[in-house]
Amino acid sequence: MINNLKNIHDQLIIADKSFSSRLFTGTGKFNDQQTMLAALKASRSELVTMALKRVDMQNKDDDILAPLIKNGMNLLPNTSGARNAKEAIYAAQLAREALQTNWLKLEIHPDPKYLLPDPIETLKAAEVLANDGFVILPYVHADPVLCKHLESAGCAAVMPLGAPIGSNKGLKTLDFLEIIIEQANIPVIVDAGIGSPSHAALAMEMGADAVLVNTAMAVAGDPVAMSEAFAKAVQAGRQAYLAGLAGQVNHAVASSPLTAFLEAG
Amino acid sequence: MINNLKNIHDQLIIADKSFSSRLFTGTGKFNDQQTMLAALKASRSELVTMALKRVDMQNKDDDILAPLIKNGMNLLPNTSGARNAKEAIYAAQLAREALQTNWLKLEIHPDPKYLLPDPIETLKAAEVLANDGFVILPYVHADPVLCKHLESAGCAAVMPLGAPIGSNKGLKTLDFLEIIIEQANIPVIVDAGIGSPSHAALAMEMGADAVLVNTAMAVAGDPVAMSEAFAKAVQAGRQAYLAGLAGQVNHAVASSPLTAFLEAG
Amino acid sequence: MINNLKNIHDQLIIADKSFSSRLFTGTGKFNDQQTMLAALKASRSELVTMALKRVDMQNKDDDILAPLIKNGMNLLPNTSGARNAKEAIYAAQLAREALQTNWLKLEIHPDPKYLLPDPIETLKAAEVLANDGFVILPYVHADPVLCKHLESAGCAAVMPLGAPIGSNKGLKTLDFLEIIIEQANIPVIVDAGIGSPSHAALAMEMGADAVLVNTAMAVAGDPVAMSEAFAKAVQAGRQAYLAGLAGQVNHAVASSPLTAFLEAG
Amino acid sequence: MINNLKNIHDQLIIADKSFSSRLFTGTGKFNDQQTMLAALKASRSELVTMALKRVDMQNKDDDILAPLIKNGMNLLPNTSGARNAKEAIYAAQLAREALQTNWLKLEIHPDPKYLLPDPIETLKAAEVLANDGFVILPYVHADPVLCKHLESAGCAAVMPLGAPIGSNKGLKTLDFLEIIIEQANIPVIVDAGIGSPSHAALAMEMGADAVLVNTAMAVAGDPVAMSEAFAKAVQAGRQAYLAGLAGQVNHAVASSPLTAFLEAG
Amino acid sequence: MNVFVNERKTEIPQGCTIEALLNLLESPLKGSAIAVNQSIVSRSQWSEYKLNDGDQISLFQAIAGG
Amino acid sequence: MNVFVNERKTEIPQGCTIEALLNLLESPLKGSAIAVNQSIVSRSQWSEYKLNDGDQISLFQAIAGG
Amino acid sequence: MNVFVNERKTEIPQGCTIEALLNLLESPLKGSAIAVNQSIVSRSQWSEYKLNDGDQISLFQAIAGG
Amino acid sequence: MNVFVNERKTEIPQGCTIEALLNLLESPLKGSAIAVNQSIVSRSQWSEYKLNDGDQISLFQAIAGG
Repeated sequence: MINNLKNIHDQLIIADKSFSSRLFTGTGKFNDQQTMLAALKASRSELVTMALKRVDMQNKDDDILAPLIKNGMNLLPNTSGARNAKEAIYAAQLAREALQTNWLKLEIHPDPKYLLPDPIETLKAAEVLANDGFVILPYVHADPVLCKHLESAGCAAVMPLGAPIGSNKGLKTLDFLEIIIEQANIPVIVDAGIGSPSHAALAMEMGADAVLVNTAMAVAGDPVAMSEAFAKAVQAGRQAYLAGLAGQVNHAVASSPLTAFLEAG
Repeated sequence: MINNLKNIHDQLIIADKSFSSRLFTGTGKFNDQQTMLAALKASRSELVTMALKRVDMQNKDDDILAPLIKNGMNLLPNTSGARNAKEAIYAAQLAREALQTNWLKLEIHPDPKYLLPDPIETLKAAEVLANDGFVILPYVHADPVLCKHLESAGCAAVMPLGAPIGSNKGLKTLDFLEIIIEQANIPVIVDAGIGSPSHAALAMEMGADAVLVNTAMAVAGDPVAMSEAFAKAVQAGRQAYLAGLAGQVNHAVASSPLTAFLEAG
Repeated sequence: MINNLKNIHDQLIIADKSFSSRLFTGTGKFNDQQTMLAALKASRSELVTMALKRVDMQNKDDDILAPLIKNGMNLLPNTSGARNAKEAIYAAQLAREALQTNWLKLEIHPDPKYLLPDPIETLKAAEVLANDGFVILPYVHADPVLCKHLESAGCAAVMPLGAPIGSNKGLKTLDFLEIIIEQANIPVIVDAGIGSPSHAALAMEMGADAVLVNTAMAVAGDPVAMSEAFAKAVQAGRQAYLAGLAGQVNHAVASSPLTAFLEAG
Repeated sequence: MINNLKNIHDQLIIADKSFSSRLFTGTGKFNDQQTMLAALKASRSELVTMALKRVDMQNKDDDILAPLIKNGMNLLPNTSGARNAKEAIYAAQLAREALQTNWLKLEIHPDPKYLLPDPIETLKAAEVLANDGFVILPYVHADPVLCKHLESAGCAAVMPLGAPIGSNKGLKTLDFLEIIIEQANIPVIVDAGIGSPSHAALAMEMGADAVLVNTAMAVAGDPVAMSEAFAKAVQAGRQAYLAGLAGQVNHAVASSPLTAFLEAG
Repeated sequence: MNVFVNERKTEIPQGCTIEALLNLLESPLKGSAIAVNQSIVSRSQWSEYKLNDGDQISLFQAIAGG
Repeated sequence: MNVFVNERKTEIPQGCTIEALLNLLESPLKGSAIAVNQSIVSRSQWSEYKLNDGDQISLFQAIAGG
Repeated sequence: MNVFVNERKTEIPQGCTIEALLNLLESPLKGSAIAVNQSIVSRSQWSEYKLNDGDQISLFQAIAGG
Repeated sequence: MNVFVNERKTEIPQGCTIEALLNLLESPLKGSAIAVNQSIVSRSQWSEYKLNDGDQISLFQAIAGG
């Protein structure tokens, strides 16, 4: 009972928005737009990130916004492709114009091989954009001290990585995510590296406020079913966190009483 | 579509029974019977294990069977407490009489500290009990060769451990569970050590046919909510397995196109 | 001082033999015999395992024994290739005749893909061979209960695996090796899976009495240097075990006093 | 042969200094100065870090420098206690005066609980101090992008952490240390978290140029023996790296030929 | 006459059956198993099986346990 | 007169506004952003903002991306 | 007369011993083991043990192997 | 006259140099660093640098620390 009530009201609040689903998603790498939409619907996600690109006048991409908005999803434009603060700020302003939202996934990765975020440029951009009224969710390395700086800079949440984007390696930064979660006064959203529902569940069990998953859904054999699976796993992990997990012990603890049978005979 | 159809028919068959839920549970360690029943209901489990004990004539335990049967759960008596084949066989025969079922969770653990199963005595007992018409689910170490022996002996499934009973340590035997799953021609049920929904999801993602969870539910802060969480996690893991997980890669793979903004300006 | 004294006398005793080196080796997979000999010398190993084979009358293998014996190494014939107790016993008796030693690495692996040991057949063979006067070192899965059975059967030591032979995966069975080491009254030699000196050091730090390494030396870019490296790592791990490692803590512990400088100014 | 030659010349060069030993150490946490000196000697370390403190006029600490210098160790003053760039710069200048060396272990950790380094303030201080002629070895989180910034700022090496200082947890940042090592053009010294010789060996096997160990030596049961053990492990790991480790495989690879005995009979 | 139920001396009437004993003990039949002098007596025989003086009766019951 | 839309020479009528240009290009207004000679022009000004000969126009659009 | 050494037909003189056979085959005694018709013949008997026509001889030798 | 060494009032003779002060305090020169009123005074100047009444002197020393 109590628990069900608890879950009914277990909303995630970021800035001015409230979310029932703690699974955030992306629009990248799907084979086609129809699959993408079906998968995002199946995920029940309420926040979806997308990129911005100069239009290629020869062959234009089809419009992805309309259907997303129609499905009541909130848009989270990102600055992917930006290699420094200056580019990211420019991208952010364009994104705000294009999508008419001040929400922003701030990502700055100078290195094309591992796409790891730049702590220095990210903080620099965050400080500028926060003053410019953006709701900033920065994608960062799992660096607890950096996360506190970003919190002070006025970010609405932090998005530390579990492993390099698209690697599906899971929570390689677990020991540091725990510290970030312990210290943060803003929501912590684990982003990048989550390759399977069990990874997502683990992040939620640790007390993460949400996870962002894209690649693992998009490249699955059946993206729609996989997105459903992620939705369930995120709920499971969150519910387990709220229900209070027991710790690990180093010896065995019988779950059956040990009764000797022959003597008993 | 296909996937939904697939899931509709995704029944687990063991011997003569068919299961919609791949989460098996136990009755141990709950604070009280009411909590136990509420939790088992929440878990949607269809197979529940219990022990057998000599009745203490002074103070008798209350009857747990009636409510379980009333809830349509199948009973899986276990031989916990048996320290060798002889004791296990005796316990099995008593259990069959008491519960009027030939299903049996065969467990033989001579060592009271870690409660690890005895491969020699377990196989010996399995051979005898199989000839005596039992449907045997043996609890064993994650030993692929032993599992093949038990399969040949006529066991209906194998229940390799993830970690010592009640340790909540998760899938410490992962590398060997993978081999067991690859080689088995009977269902593989991961038992013991599963301490959180993410552990259960991982086992299912690997292709386990089911998991058995007891301690982690019973000792949770809120056992009912935790059981629900496990139910969702097992579904998530199974669905992910069927949907086809992508592998891990060692570099990053962009989920957004990388477009340089300033040049773009 | 004390420590140096301790190390001087830190001999490993198995049956009638005493070893200064806790690194056991094998003769397999080297490119040529000269490299093998140089590597084994560099390893300072005092116990070397080898196989037995029917002679191919067309093209005979060159004699590997003479040089090993010349280098004062003790021979540990193994029963590799045996798929059950009967074959292993036959192989053991042939080996005793061929190498004139009653020492034996008992290995029985029916499965050619993972070469995992058979617990049932291994115990059966051990019981027979112990009565026949063999000094038995059985290669087994990291199964603590099985190891106790083998101890009772009269084995001189147990050789639990870290990971499948030749996989170089390290101590995947760590949690169970710890239990085996805690419970054993005979030496515990970690065999199979040790792929790098750090793996060997870890096994020794845990309290293993010795390790057996072959593949990682034989297939290294420079087998001689690699064997030297393993020798150092085994010494390092053993010395650390004797010197008493401190445990892990979950927070940081300053190794410098924290003095605030500006106030200090 | 080649290998021995290789090792003879395997010197680590940082700025103007060349090191035969790749084990750097610290002076903290030892029970007494005599033990510290004996341990540092046993470690064969050639670079030792120490802190700076305002003198307490009531009870002064004894002079630790003289004996270190007498033992021909190079001094690496650190800025521990500094919580921002300004404090660190001040501490660095004092250290240079006090120890008459421009070498500096730059560490800035605002958070007293986990002592994790501050990426922003560390880079800021590094830029200033590099222009002031310091040879800077910054202690940083295992953040590959930050390490490249520090390299560009003129640091002589980078010292990414394996785990929080004094936690003895080992290489929790392994996946990112690999990237740092792959991308760095300056030496990479793994610092903090190394709790046992096997951890140190692993770091060296991965291609780290050196490791810094303090706590694990100082708090060991026998610090002198433990320091010796670390020295051997670092050599082992380095030698293994140079000798070329083989990769991991997922199946077993027989190290003995598989010959069937009975047919053979 | 007397029998011993899980080591406890219990007086029962002559010709008492197992079923009668269980009723006497107010013990549920469901979920119970019985061994008399070490050997298990199948439920189907409980109504006929007559106990003898001095019989060692073991009474087992299903209980909570993982 | 001519402007350059993402480097591509495009002929437009005198006094053409950004909004007019987008219609000309059959480009959706929704999800688009415009910069003229590097500086972003807010959507609210598109209907008035008149383009000049030789203007460098950057046209951006939202696309799929994680 | 003929014997079979590891399946290979080999002509040997009457009354040939195992030791003589090994010399004949230029096979080292050290590191070798012999079974005649499945049963192992201990090294100590090699000098006396006379082979019979048609004997199946298995010759084993130590080889490299982990 | 009086100066303050790490907050502690200390009487010193007129025209006392840093070097003299350290001798006075029986403090080793090696491994020490000095700041007078926040600014660091390099070792080379210690023998000339004359202290003034009321100077705030900070004396630092190398100590054990990882």
